[in-house]
Amino acid sequence: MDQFLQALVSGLLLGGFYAVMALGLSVIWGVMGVINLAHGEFLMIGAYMAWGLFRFFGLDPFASLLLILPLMFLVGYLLQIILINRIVERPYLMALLVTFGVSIALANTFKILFTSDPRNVPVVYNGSMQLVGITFPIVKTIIFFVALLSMICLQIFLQRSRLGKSIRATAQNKNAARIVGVDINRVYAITAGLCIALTAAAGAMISPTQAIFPFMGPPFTLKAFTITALGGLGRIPGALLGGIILGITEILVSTYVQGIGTNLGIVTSFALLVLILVLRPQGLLGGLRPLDAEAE
Amino acid sequence: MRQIILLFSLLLVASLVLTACPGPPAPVDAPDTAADSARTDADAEKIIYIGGAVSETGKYAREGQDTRQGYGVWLDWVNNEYGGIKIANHRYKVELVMYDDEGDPDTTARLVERLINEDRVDFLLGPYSSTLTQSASAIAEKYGKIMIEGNGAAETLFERGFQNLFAVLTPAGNYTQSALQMLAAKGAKTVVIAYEDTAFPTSVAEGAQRWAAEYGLELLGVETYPKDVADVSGIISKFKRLEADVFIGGGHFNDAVLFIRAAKELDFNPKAMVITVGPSNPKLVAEVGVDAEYIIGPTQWEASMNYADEYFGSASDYAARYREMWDESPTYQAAESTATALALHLAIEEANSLDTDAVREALRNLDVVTFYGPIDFDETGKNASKPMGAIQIQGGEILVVAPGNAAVADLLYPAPAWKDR
Amino acid sequence: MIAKVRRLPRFFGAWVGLTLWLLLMLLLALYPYTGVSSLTLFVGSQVFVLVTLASNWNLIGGLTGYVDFGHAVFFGIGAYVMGILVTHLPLLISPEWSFWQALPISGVAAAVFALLIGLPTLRLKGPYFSIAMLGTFVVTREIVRVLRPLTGGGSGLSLPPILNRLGDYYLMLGVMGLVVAIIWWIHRSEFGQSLIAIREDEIGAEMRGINTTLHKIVAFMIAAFFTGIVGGFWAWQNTVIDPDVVFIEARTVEMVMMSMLGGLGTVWGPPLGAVIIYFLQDVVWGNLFGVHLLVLGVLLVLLALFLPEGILGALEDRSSTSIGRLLGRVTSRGRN
Amino acid sequence: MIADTTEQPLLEGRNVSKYFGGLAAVNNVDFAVCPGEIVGLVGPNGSGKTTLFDCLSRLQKIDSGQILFKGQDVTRARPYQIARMGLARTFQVIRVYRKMTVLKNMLISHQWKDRSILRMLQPSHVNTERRARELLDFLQIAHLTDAQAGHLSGGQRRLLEIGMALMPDPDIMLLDEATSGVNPTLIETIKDRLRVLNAQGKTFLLIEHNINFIVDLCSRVYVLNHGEKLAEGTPQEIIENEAVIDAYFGS
Repeated sequence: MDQFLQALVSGLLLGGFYAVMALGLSVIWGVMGVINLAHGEFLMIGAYMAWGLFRFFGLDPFASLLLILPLMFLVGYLLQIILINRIVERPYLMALLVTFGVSIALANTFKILFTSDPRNVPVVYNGSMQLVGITFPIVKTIIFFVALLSMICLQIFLQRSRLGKSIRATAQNKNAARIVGVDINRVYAITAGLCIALTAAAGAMISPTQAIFPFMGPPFTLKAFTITALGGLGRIPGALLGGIILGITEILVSTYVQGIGTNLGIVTSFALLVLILVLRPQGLLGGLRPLDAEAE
Repeated sequence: MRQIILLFSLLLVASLVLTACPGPPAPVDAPDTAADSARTDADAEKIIYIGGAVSETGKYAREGQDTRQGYGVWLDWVNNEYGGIKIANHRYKVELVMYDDEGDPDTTARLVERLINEDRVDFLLGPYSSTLTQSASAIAEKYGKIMIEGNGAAETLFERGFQNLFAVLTPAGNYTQSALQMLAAKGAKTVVIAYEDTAFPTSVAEGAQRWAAEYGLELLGVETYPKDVADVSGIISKFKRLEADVFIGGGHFNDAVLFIRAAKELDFNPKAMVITVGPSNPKLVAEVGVDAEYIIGPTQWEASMNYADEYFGSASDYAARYREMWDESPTYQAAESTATALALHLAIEEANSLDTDAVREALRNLDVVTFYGPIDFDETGKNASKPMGAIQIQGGEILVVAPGNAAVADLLYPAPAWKDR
Repeated sequence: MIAKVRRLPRFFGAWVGLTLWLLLMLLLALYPYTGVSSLTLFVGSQVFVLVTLASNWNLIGGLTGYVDFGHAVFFGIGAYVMGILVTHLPLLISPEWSFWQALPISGVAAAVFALLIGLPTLRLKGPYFSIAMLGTFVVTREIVRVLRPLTGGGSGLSLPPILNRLGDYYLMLGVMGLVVAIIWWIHRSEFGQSLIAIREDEIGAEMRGINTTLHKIVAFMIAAFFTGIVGGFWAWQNTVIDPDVVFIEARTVEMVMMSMLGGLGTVWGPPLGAVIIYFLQDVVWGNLFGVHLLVLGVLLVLLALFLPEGILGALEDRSSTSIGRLLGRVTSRGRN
Repeated sequence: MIADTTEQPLLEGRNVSKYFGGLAAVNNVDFAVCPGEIVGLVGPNGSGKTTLFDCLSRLQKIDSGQILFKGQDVTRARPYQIARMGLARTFQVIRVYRKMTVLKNMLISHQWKDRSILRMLQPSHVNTERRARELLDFLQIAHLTDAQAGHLSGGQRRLLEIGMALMPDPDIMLLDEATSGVNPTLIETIKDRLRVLNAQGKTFLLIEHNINFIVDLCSRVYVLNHGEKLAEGTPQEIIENEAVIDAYFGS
């Protein structure tokens, strides 16, 4: 029972991070219809930035978010204008290939710049607290709450602000949004900026808990995909739910399957993904965008 | 009409590739064209050609560079200092033909094929990594060329009945032997093992289970994890419940960092943490700082070991020579590469001939102690006589604690709990 | 302005492609008699492997339009079936199978796997299929890793090192010749045209009487069968397999790249793309130490942006790409 | 030609309902089309006409009710099966194979009934090609035979789609807004061709907004509004029906 509670708590903490990690992919997908296969690479960039700031300026990774967010917003904004705009209304294969090419190019650029040696951000408060017999790792708990906070901020932004409303309008019906005077390209660029900044922030957040290396991205991309399939496109509560489901499933499997549990963690996530796609192509909560009126 | 043009262009490109393929990729260290032209009057010039495909790029680029530099130390020494390999009162200069295998088994296979059939080398040196050695050795075996290697430790390499594969390094199964022996002597009773599920760590872990049983340690749990794992806290929290004395884990350098971090985070306090890859690398201390204290790790070789030979002197002499040549400290990958070439050298002189069968026989009978440690191949080609060293990180230094005759410090056991440090 | 597509003379024209292909096969079959080294033979067989893989991927990704991001899974299945059959199979009376017995089984196993996987995944559309196949690929790799008693887990399997470069050359030449000829045939048959119809408009195709499920599954199984054969052959040639050398994403990327470069959905494009990429890899990327993957990524982006129809596609329909338009403008100006 | 009511209907729907979420797109609709008829299906935008077509051609599952084609229950059939039984349709959003030539578009829409595997593995038969060329000629787009379908104008694509639907020689054709986006001359062509085909014994079910088209061609008309059958009768009756006028122009 004790072990079970512990697994639930660990899964919950992991899930909060997963949610904020997946949000960037899910929102870009929802608003522009582009599946960003380079998603994990932006997370990797964020992690490297946190590492650099920590290593050379002694900046705490959570404090460095204040620097990383605006910088990566700019990167995303420019990237949208230069590259992604060219593929938004093209066949999906082009978008997949372009973002995949970007992912390979980014990972290898970082390998050339920083070698493939893993980097670490050894923060001093790495440790744990005991609370009613359950271990709370300090860093992961902080990550959970920072993730929660950023999701609440984003939710408020999307629901309340004028810009947020334009973004939601564009996601629902591009043409209608255009007719009522929304500048689609600007909305796209801001969305891309926000998503990429958020993803990089997620990377910065986990930098104290795992090694940073150029090829760390793809597993995150795939997990983000699973979470999106679970929670629906561009929905923040959905992403939170999907993240927590994935986090708890992973931890439960690795806790209760003897010997090969950690190995199966990844399998579980992908098996979950394939199952959802096959059994409910519209996503678990029905949020995935149908590509075509479904035959049969 | 269009189809005709297309097919002809296809035909053209295909034939172009097929005719061009003996050309690229260009050799990296020594031009093979020179080797080929020199070949005709080789007897007059007395040159031994030795070839190898070692990663310069790709995922093993870093370790491949160490391997190359290790071979380079021997090459420089044998040609410029030793005066060439002695065979029947003649001195043979050595020419090393090296290619970049890009870390890809297909490329490795092609390059080894090329070394044997186009460059007609006399002997082959191994690539870096067990996986590539697997591919390369099968081709060497097919053509009956001797391949001697120092960078493929997986036991499966030696289970294939190859006659021409020799390895100077301690096989993976023995990695944890001396550490476990010493820990058992210090009173450890139980052990848990976690390893990455790829060829080399699997061999290490299977060996660890064997040696644990041998020294009377009870095995409480075994866990595997995938390559490039991001989080091992699941494994650590499971092990925490088992309260074992000794934790053995590892696969990649990265995993060492993850294990130490997760252990501290979850307050997992084994009396000794043995991590198979990482502790002997100074980078680990740089990465995790004081948390690396008390960590134990196996090592093939350290410059502080007290082995010596008449060629390179002591281990520290070798390290000095290496530093002078390459401007950095030798890793054990570099040392074992030098030792690999040295073993081949000694066997050729012993056989007093370049004949493959004679050299193979000489390699089988070889029994020497080098700066790298004893070399004595068993019938499968493994170096059975070399014990694995064990180091412990003490005060930020990597100190050899086992085996006894090479040790420079005492093993600290048990390690204090995280909160008491 | 309607672009006219030139019609080939019906009977003669239709067979020119195959005739030339068979001629090329004949030339390549005679090539070893000119006294080439075993290295050349080995390189030859590697090129043939790439051509076969690219053509196979093209059948499902190019003709049918189902962009398979996990096609290397069939390569892996083929390799592992070969490995398991020739190393240990205590279940059967004959403890070890010969290469020739195991090779077809590799293909069949991959095809059966394609059937099982395709039934659910081929119902998915567009990127969902791509991602589901990527997931299948990763899951299969981990399952192979976990099935230690059968697959040797992470340490993999060692096959008997019996290498025969000349034999390999002819075997792969044969497989390549067969596969490309089959694709050529499929392309001109009603079956192949139905596949293209599915790519262009699946609902329309279904509504006009095409049993889309059956068509997709059959195409998928054919592509998987030959990919499995190639995987089995590769395992034998490499003599060692483990999950990390067999199931690598790069192999799928290569297949996609080669098909894209040559021209998706064309018969001769993928072989052309495969030859070009192999050539590039050796000559150009081999000299760009360490940055060749970066170059690959950038190339992929440029290809998708500026040459989405591939070389042959751009030649065929100049108006579809910016490069093609440029070419068209230059040539038309030359004419004026 | 007015339907003989005693005759068995060619295509029949009984209590057909289809819901999207809680919304009834088609609600309890009964209808029948008898051999040789031209039946119109009209209604304001969003009244469920296309959904009903999708249900009939089995692209959408129906939530309740029954569909019969040639007296057989095809409620659970796959679209290709019902197509092979002799039902062909066109789409509101034109579905042609854009990267194939007009001729190949036609060739691949051939007769599927009793087709052997061996036939499938061969290139299109000369007879198929002859029929395709005849039909292109009949529809007056023979000059576009070798053009890529994606390069045609909207009206030309409509004609091509009708041609593709005609290729297998179906018993009934469901045309979804065959005149939208088509210039008046082409509309006359289409109208003319449909009359000829009807005279040859083909049955039609049309969705149309062009009232003249309906009045000129149809023998009977169904009116749908909010997914329910509002009225049924001859075109003249429908035009004069108060409820229909209300539905169209709002109350």
